[in-house]
Amino acid sequence: MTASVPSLRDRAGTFGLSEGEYDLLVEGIGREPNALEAAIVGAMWSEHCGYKNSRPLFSAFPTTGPQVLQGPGENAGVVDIGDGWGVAFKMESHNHPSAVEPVQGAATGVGGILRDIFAMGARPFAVLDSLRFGDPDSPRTRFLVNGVVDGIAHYGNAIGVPTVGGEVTFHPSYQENPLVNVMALGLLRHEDLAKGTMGEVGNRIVYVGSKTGRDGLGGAVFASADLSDASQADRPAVQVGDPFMEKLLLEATLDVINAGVVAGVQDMGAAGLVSSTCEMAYRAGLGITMDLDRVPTRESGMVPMELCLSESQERMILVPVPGREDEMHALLDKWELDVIDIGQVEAHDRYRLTWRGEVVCDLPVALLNEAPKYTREGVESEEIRAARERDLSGLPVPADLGSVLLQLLAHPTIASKRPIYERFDHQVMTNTVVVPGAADAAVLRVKGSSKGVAATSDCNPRFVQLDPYTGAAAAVAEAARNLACVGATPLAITDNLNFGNPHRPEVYYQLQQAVQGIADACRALNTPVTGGNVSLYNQYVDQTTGRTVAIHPTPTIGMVGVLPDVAVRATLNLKAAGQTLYLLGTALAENDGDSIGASQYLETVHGLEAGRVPALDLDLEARVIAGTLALIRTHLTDTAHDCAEGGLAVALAEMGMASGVGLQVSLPGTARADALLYGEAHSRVVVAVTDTEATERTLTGLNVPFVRLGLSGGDSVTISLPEQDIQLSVKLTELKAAYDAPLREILG
Amino acid sequence: MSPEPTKTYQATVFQAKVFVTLKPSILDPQGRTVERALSHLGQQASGVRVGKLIELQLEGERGEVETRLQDMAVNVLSNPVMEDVRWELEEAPVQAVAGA
Amino acid sequence: MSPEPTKTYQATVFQAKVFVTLKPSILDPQGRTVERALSHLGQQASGVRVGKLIELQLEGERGEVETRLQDMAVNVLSNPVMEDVRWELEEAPVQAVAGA
Amino acid sequence: MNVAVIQFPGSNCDGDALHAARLTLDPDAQFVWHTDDGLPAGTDLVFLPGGFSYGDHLRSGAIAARSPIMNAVKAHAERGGYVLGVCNGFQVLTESGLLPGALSRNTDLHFLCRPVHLRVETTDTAFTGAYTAGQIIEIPIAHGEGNYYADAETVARLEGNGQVIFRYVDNPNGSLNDIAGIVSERGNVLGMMPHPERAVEALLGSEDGRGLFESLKGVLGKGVLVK
Ligand SMILES: Nc1ncnc2c1ncn2[C@@H]1O[C@H](COP(=O)(O)OP(=O)(O)O)[C@@H](O)[C@H]1O
Ligand SMILES: [Mg+2]
Repeated sequence: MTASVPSLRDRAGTFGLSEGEYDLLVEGIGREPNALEAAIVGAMWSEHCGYKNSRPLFSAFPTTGPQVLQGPGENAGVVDIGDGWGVAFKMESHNHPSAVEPVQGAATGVGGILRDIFAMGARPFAVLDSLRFGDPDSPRTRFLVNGVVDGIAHYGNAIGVPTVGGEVTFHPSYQENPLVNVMALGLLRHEDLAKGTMGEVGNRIVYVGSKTGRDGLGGAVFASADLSDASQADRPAVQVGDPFMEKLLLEATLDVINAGVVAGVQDMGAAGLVSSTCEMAYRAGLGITMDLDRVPTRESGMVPMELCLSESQERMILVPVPGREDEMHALLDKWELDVIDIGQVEAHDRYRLTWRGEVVCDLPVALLNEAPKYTREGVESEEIRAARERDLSGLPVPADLGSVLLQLLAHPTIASKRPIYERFDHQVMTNTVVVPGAADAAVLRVKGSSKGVAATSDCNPRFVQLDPYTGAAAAVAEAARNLACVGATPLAITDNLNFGNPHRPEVYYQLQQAVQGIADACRALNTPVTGGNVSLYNQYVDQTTGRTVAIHPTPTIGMVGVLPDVAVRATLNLKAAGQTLYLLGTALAENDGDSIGASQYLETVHGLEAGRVPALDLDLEARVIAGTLALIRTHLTDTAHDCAEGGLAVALAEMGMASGVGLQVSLPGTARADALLYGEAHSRVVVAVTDTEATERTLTGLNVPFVRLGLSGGDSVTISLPEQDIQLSVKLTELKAAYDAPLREILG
Repeated sequence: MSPEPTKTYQATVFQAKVFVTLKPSILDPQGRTVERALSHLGQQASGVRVGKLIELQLEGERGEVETRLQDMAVNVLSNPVMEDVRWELEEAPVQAVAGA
Repeated sequence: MSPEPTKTYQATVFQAKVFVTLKPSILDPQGRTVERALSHLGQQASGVRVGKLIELQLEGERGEVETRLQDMAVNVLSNPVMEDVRWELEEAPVQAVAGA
Repeated sequence: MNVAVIQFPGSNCDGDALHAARLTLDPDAQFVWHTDDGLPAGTDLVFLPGGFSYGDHLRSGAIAARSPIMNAVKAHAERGGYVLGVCNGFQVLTESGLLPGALSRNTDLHFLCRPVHLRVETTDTAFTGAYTAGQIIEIPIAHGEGNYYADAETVARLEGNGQVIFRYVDNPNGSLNDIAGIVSERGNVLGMMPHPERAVEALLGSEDGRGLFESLKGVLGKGVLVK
């Protein structure tokens, strides 16, 4: 071991460690670390691997339930859907890489999350993508949107996993810092559930997949002395994904898991070789020794720091069942992958690495995996509080409410996402029963079973910005409601917490509140948290003002549900004329002002991001979900759609446009017309039914409030407010023209 | 039009070639796959890298065309985050213009 | 190994470049898109065509390497239905071999 | 009917092809790995599935077309055996010379996944007997390189021989003459970009692809329809 440079502590920051953390490390190992060790600890204690700012908050999450086969802590969570089947699912962000190089950033985001899924022994069978961009008219946004969409298509289409859903929103806070969150689902038989463990003493540690290059290196800014002679310019700023290699890795990994010849599996993700092997050792409660000389390299002259922390894609660690190493190798041979034995599991508790015959790292496994935890002081931003409490009652109601409808449909956040999802193969694997655009959630069948799996991802960042607790809870509620709208029972969530810099009290406040909101909603809706991902420091410096701009806090919720019979489901398009439309849930707007709070309407039409987020009643939400499911499962309806951005009027317009069947409804009440039409109260679902009597009986029995709205039919959307002598009527063709254009234009 | 301007016009059409290659440190999945495939076909090659060759025609005075070509090659035709770029310029035969 | 074979080894590594272009009669949507993008950026170019540049290293005696290269270029690296192909071969600097 | 579904590294509709074949034609349909040098004895139909064989690197289908199993597939086709290439399978067929022409990038350069309408141009083939001539069917496409090209002479020959059996009603990719699927001169090899195997179950939105498989079922016993 080389003697440590005297200034190692001074440059602890370059390894991602504070001076305090450096001291903690010295205390923990009873000596000065060398630079490699400091870097390894820095990587393991980073937010991405160690969750040092977020983990303390997570104790609020409910994580158990009869449906949970695997909770947080493994590569992905797993829920039971019955008949011996489980669904592994997880969401992960690739925000920063996508800002630098959108195609490869997004592509490798897909690759990374898929590896998490098949590392569990599950065959990936669906991808959803939750995307946030800045000003839709700016060239930079167009560059990013096109690149990200191409990247997801490039990877997902090629590997052959359908991209079945997602969301895309546009808001200036994401201008320089887009969000690319990708969720993947995989299907497994219970008995094939794999773990990221090293197993027992004596087990071999086997590296499979691509060779290691100088990619990524944890994104940390290392002093050049710590790296090889390769100049900064030679170090790739971008990791390139290879879906073909990943496809081989996927098949190979599933082959060895299904054959029962591996005791542990883990993908190499953030902080590469180190974090994967370190976590596997920790889960086994054992130590390991690995020989870095055996790591296959893409370039010559690579040094331990690079070998350890490279984030080259498409690599896995496999631990064969003792005695079955040859069988494992034979199975892997078919896929022509690099397969190299790089070390073994030891009885000691050390993370020990050798290189050129010397021990270059010798650290306790536990220390690496037990990052310090920080609980900070959160304080709400004054500015945001003031915006929330702004009195909106004086705002004028626009005279032409019909053109407001067109304006909202043409907002890229609401507009049709067809130009995006048509670039994704959403049908490969022949399981996609409900395709993108057809309903509030995607539905996949499970071959050889009557069951269906539904999935959705949701978050309304404007809500979270103005009220992080309610906004985050509302994201969970919306996800559950979306699943109910296709006929699926919500089972569990994965979350992706995208926030700014947690050292800023106002950001920490948002994080704290959002986590609590998610936890409470998950408890109320019986959807435990099975995993998640944290992406902090999403911020940039505005060139003109010099101010640091944090993104809108965006806790994306990915939720999975089950349909007991996939044939019994609903979609959002009106199926026939003459059906009766009902609104389930929150009554139409009551109190002025507040009922347009935090809405897309307020932002688009009045240029205001203000007001109170509508109150969320989780008990009501649960009843609306139960009511919607009851109507679908008793065949009273096969048409359901929830109300989200743009409120009731936009939801109705979407139901009409999807089928070419129009509707005429009337909204009782004397509340502001814009609130009745475009307010964004939660817990609302529109259904179309034939048997009104049975419908009303069912809803009453379940204590679900409802309003009879009107009838389907005609070729326009006609909404009247009889008590206010207001009527708007717009032809479906005109609505569709407004709705279809914006993304087509952005995507060139 | 008089014959002189026509002549000038012909003299100032250039055929440019832009070669875009991945930076050496960047993984080239395509090259890797092609290399493997060649070896399965019994044809040994190593260090296979797949890049782009962009051909285009530019019109103007040589110095100015060179500046424009450099600008295009660096800022549009290649992605400096991942790629290296070089270019060549030569006067194009007249008929090439018509083919444009 | 003895020094002689090593020397021979070094002398017979060739760097090949294969240029694959679409036949002139074939429409090149990619070229057209690049052309349009350039023109949006105020940069005029015409006749833009996008082809491939495949770089590889081959080892052996020149005549034999040339034959192999031609075979690869014509039979694998290009598709005669749509593409034209040309190639260049030059002795590679020794260090290039290691980087492969 | 005995069906063999060829798997290349990077095939990703192989499972879909097998599933559809088992559902419609042969409950015992089998996978065959690309390095095998022979087909299972008694193979009637070789199904080259969609996907991204070898990552679509170099050219789509190019590397797969040169893999060992393709010699056996060629021999099978020469004997008059049936071959169905869908999407990447079609690309493999053109790259291997079993069908003329080539598939280049969609004119808008983007991958496109959507249901399209096809016109069945002739029912006089082993693959279309169960349809009616001129019938419009809905089958999904999912490709980025489905733009059919061949020189004018070849296209004229294809048209003259009635080898164009599926044509797009609304051309999504720039294919010459709206060509969506062609058969070999003898009629026993079909290449098509749309995915009939994705349209054999009502649950997934369309059953219009069933006709193709049912046609094959019909011809087999008769041992005809290879010209
Ligand atoms: N990035 C995307 N990728 C794939 N599908 C998407 C994407 N964005 C939206 N979609 C799909 O488009 C449809 C409409 O999306 P959205 O407007 O967000 O609906 P909602 O507000 O009802 O959730 C949904 O089916 C959704 O899954
Ligand atoms: Mg939405």
